[in-house]
Amino acid sequence: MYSEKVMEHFTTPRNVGEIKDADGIGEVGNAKCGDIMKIYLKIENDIIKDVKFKTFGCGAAIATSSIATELIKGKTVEEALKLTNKAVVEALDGLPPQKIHCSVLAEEAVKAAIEDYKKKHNK
Amino acid sequence: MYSEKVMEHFTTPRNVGEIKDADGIGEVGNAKCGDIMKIYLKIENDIIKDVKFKTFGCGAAIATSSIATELIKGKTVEEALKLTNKAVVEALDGLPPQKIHCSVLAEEAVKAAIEDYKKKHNK
Amino acid sequence: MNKRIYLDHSATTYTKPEVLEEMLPVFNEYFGNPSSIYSYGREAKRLVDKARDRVAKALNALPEEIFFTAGGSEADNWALRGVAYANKERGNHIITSKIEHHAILHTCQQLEKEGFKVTYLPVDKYGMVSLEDLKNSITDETILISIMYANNEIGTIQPIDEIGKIAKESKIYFHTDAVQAVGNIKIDVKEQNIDLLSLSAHKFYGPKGVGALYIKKGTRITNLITGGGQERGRRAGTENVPGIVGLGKAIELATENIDSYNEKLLKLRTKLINGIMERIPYTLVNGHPEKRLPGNANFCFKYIEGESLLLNLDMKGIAASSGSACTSGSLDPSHVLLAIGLPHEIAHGSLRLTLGEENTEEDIDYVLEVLPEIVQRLRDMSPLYEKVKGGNQ
Amino acid sequence: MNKRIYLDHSATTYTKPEVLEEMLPVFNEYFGNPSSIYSYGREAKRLVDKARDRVAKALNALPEEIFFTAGGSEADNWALRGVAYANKERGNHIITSKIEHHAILHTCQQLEKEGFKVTYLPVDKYGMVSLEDLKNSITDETILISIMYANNEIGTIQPIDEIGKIAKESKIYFHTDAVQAVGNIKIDVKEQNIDLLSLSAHKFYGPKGVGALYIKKGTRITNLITGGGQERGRRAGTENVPGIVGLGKAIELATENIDSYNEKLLKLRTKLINGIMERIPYTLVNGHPEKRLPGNANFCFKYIEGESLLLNLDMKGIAASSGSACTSGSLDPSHVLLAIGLPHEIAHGSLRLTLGEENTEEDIDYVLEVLPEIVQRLRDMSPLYEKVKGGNQ
Ligand SMILES: Cc1ncc(COP(=O)(O)O)c(C=O)c1O
Ligand SMILES: Cc1ncc(COP(=O)(O)O)c(C=O)c1O
Repeated sequence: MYSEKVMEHFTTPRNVGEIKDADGIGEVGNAKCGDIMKIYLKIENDIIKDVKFKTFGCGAAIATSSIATELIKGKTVEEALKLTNKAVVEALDGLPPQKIHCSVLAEEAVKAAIEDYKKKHNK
Repeated sequence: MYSEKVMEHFTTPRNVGEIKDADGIGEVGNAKCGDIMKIYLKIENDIIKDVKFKTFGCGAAIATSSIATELIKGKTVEEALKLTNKAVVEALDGLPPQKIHCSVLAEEAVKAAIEDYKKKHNK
Repeated sequence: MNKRIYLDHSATTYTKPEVLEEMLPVFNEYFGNPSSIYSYGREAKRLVDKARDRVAKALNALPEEIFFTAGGSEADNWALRGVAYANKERGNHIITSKIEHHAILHTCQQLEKEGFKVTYLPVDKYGMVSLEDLKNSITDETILISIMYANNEIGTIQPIDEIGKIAKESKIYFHTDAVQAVGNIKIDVKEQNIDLLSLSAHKFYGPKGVGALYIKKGTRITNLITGGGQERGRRAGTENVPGIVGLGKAIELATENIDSYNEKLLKLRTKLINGIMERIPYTLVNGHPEKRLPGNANFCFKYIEGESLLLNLDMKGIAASSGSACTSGSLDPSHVLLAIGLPHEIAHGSLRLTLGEENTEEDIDYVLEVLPEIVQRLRDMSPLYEKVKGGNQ
Repeated sequence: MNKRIYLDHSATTYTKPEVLEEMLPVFNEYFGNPSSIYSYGREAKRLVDKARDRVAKALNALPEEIFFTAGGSEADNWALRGVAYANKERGNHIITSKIEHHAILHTCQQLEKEGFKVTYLPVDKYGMVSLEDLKNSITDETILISIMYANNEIGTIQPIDEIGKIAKESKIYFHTDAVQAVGNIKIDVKEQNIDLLSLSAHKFYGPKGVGALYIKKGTRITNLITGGGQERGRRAGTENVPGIVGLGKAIELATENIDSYNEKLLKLRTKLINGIMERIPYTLVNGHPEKRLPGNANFCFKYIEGESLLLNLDMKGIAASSGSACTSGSLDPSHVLLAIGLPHEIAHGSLRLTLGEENTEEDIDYVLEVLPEIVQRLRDMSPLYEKVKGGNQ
C-alpha cells in the first residue's frame, strides 16, 4: 500500500527528536484523530539550520513528518513557508488516498512552527 | 436420488408392451404433465393372467408402472383393486418426495384398467 | 462400463489444472486477509488486484469496475435489486425477458411484490427478443433493462449491441446476465454499451462459488451484502482469494483461446446435430440456427420424457441435461422451452448437450451410437408413440 | 529476516492440509453440479450432504437446518434481513449490541433506513452486554435479538445461554454471529436456544468464501439470494462444492480437537499477556479477563498509534492487527474499543494478537523480545510520551 519511499522514511525517519532551545515549535493534529505532529525549528539569519520532529501517528504520519523536515532543512523561512502537502506527497512517490491528510498535517506543522518563530521573534 | 430397486425396475422394466386382445385397458395421466401410464390386462376367472404396460414419463413413472404390474400379476381382480400407492412405494424401497405422484398414477392406472374390464364384462 | 463423457458444460465445468495450480498456494501460503496491512495481507491483495485486472481486460472494462461476488446468482441479484433500489425515485419499471435464468426471474418477481413493475418480453421461436417489443415497452418509468447475453438452455444469443444502443439512447441502465457467454463469446462492455454484467467462474473452467459483477463507473446502485469495506465498500465479506485467483486465471485462458475453442466446439456440434437429425426421427432442434453458443445443442425427442432419457444416458456414461419438469420435480417443463412456443408434451422430451474443452469426435460418435437406441427403447415403451406408429403424425 | 510469525488468526487462517486434501478432487474429478441427476451430479450432492452433516453435528443441529453461504457476512445479512422482512407484521424492533461486526451493524443501520427500529445495547468495560439491559429493551414489537457469540477484536464471550433463555421466554428469534466462536468454543444450538447462527470457514482453517447459516426448523425467514432451487429453495446459486467440502472437514477437525486446541492457546496466551505486561509499561489489556476467546490477546499501548506498530512488527516478520483508525482509513478508532469506554487516543494504540494452531512458545518469546523495543522506539518518537517522561502519569 505504501511506496518504497514512504517505507524508507517510516523505518529510518530523519530528524527525529526535540530541539531544547528551539526558535519555533509547531504542534498540529490531535490524539483523538490518531495523529499529532510536533516540529522544532532552529533558525539563524532566516535560515532553517536545524529541524526535528516528534510524531504520534500512523506510518504515513511519520513518513510525511520525516520528509517535510528534510524538505525545509537549510531553506529560508520564506521558502519553507511555500512547502505544500502536494510537494510532500510527490517527494514520497505518492500516498494512498486515505493518507493524504497526513501530508496536509505535515504542511500545517511546518507552518505552525514558522508562525511560532515569527511570533516569538516579532516578525 | 433413486433407490437401487427403482433403478433396477427402470433399467429392466417388467411387463413392457401391449396385449392385443386385452380384457381391460386403463390410461391415466397426461402428456402435458409429463407422464402417461397405460395398463393392459388379460383376465381369466377373475384372475389377472397377464398384464403389460406402456409409459411415457420419468424414471419413477417407468419403475412404478413396472412394479405395479408385478404386484398384481396372478392376483384376483379384487386383490388387485386393493393395490395402494403406498404399497408401490414400499415395494420400490421408497421414492423421492417429488416423485410420489408417480406411485399414485400407477395405482390409478391399475384401477382404471380393472374398471374398464368390469365395464366391458358387465361386472 | 467406465466410459464417462461429460456433455453438460453449461451446468458447470471442471476446474482446469492451470487454474487450480494458481489457486493452490493461495490456500496455505498467500493465505492472508487482503484487508490486512502486513505482508501476508498485501500479497493477498496483490493477487486479488491481478485477478481484477484480468477480468477487466477480458471485458474491456476498468479494473475499478469489477466487483467479485460468490457467483452468477449473487451478481444477478445485486444488479437487479441494487439498481432498482438506488433509482426508485427515477422510476419503478424494469424490462427483462421471459427466458431469463431464475436468478433474474425470481428476483424480478420479488421486486414486483415490493412495488416495481416488470415487463417480461416474449421471444420468437428461436428464443430471440424483438427490438421493436423492447422499444415499445420502454416508458418514462423504466430504470433498467436486463436481458441475458446467451440462454443457458437453448444457447440463443440476444442482439446485445442493439439492446445496448437502445438503452443508451433512452438513458436506461442495461444489465446483461452473461454467465453463459463469458469465455464463449467476445464481449466488450464499452463498445456494447453494457452498464452491468454478471459472470460466474465455474462456467468457464474456473472454480465454483465465485463470480463478478461489472458495474460501469457512475452507475447508481445500492449494496446487496453490507458490512466490511471490502471491494471498495461495495461488497462486504472477506474475499474468496483462491476463488478470485482462479476466476482471473480462467477468464484469461478462456479469452486467449476463444477463437480456437469456438471453432473446435462448432465443428463437434455440427457433427452432433447432423448426426442426431439423420438418425432419430420425430426430433426438433431448439434455439437459433446460427446465433447460439458454440457448444450448445438442444433437442426435443417427441413421445418420450427427458428424465428417463438422462438416466439412460447416464448409465451409458453420458452426462447431459433436460428442460423436463421431471428433472426439477415441478410439473411444468422449462419456462424457456414453453416461451419458444413448444407444447408441454414436446418440451418434456428435451435434451441439452453442451460441449466443452475435453470433448472429442469419438465422444460424438459414441453419443450417435448410443442415443438412437435409447430413444427408440423409450419410444417403444411410450403409449404416445404407439399412435404414431399406427400411421398418424 | 525471513522469520514469519502469523498472529492474526482472527482475521483469517490458512487452509489446513487435511482440509485442502479433501477439497482437491472436487475441483476436477467430482466437479459435477449437485443439481444434476447423473452420476457426476450425484457425487457432488453426496459431498455437499456429507459436509452438511458435519456442520450439523458440530452445532448439534439437524442437517436440514444448515444452509451454505459465501461466508459470515452473507450469513449475517441473511439472518437480519430475512427475519426482519418475514416478520414485519409481528413487529419492527431488533435488538443488537454496540460491538457487533460491521456485517451486523451496517445491515442494522440499513434496516433502520427502511423503517425498522434497532436498539444497540451498550457493553461494560470488558465488552459484556448486560442481561438487565437486554430484558429492559424488549418491547411488544421486538422480533429479533442478534448478539455476537464472541467479539472479533477483544475476544469477549457473551452470556449466550442466558440470552437464549430470555429470547425463548419472550418468544423472540435469537441470532448469534458465531463467526469467531465456531471452532474455538463448544456450541450447542438446541441447548442454548439459538434460532440462527452465522459461521465462516476461513476462521477455523477452512477456505475463504464459504460459510453457513444455521436456521432452526420453523423459523420465519425470507431468502436473501433468489434464483435457482439450491439449498432446498432457500439460497440460490450453484453450490461452491469444494468450499463446502472444505468447510465440512474443517469444522469436523476443529470440533474434534477443541479441548486440546484451547488448552494450547490458553497457555501461549497467558505467557504472552504476562510477558507483555511485565515488559511494557503504560499498557492496558482489553476484553474480559476470563470470558474470552482462548487465542485472543488485545492491548493498548499508550502514546503510540496502532498502524505504525503493525508496520514495525511486520518488518520483524510478525503479522498482527489493530483497531486503530489508521488501519482502516477512517478517523475514529474501532467502535468496539470506544464501546468499552477507551478514550480515542488510547484506542488508537491498540494491538490485537490472535494465536493459532502453528504458534509456538518460541514465537511468543520472539514477540516478547521484539515488541518492547518497537513500542519504546515509537514512544520515543511520540510527542505524547514526552510529557509522561516529564513526570506526570
Ligand atoms: C464476528 C464476525 N462476524 C462476521 C465476519 C464476516 O465474515 P466473512 O468475512 O467471512 O464474511 C467476521 C470476520 O470478518 C467476524 O469476525
Ligand atoms: C444464465 C445464467 N445466469 C445465472 C446463473 C447462476 O450462476 P451461479 O449458479 O454461478 O450462481 C446461471 C447458471 O447456473 C446461468 O446459466
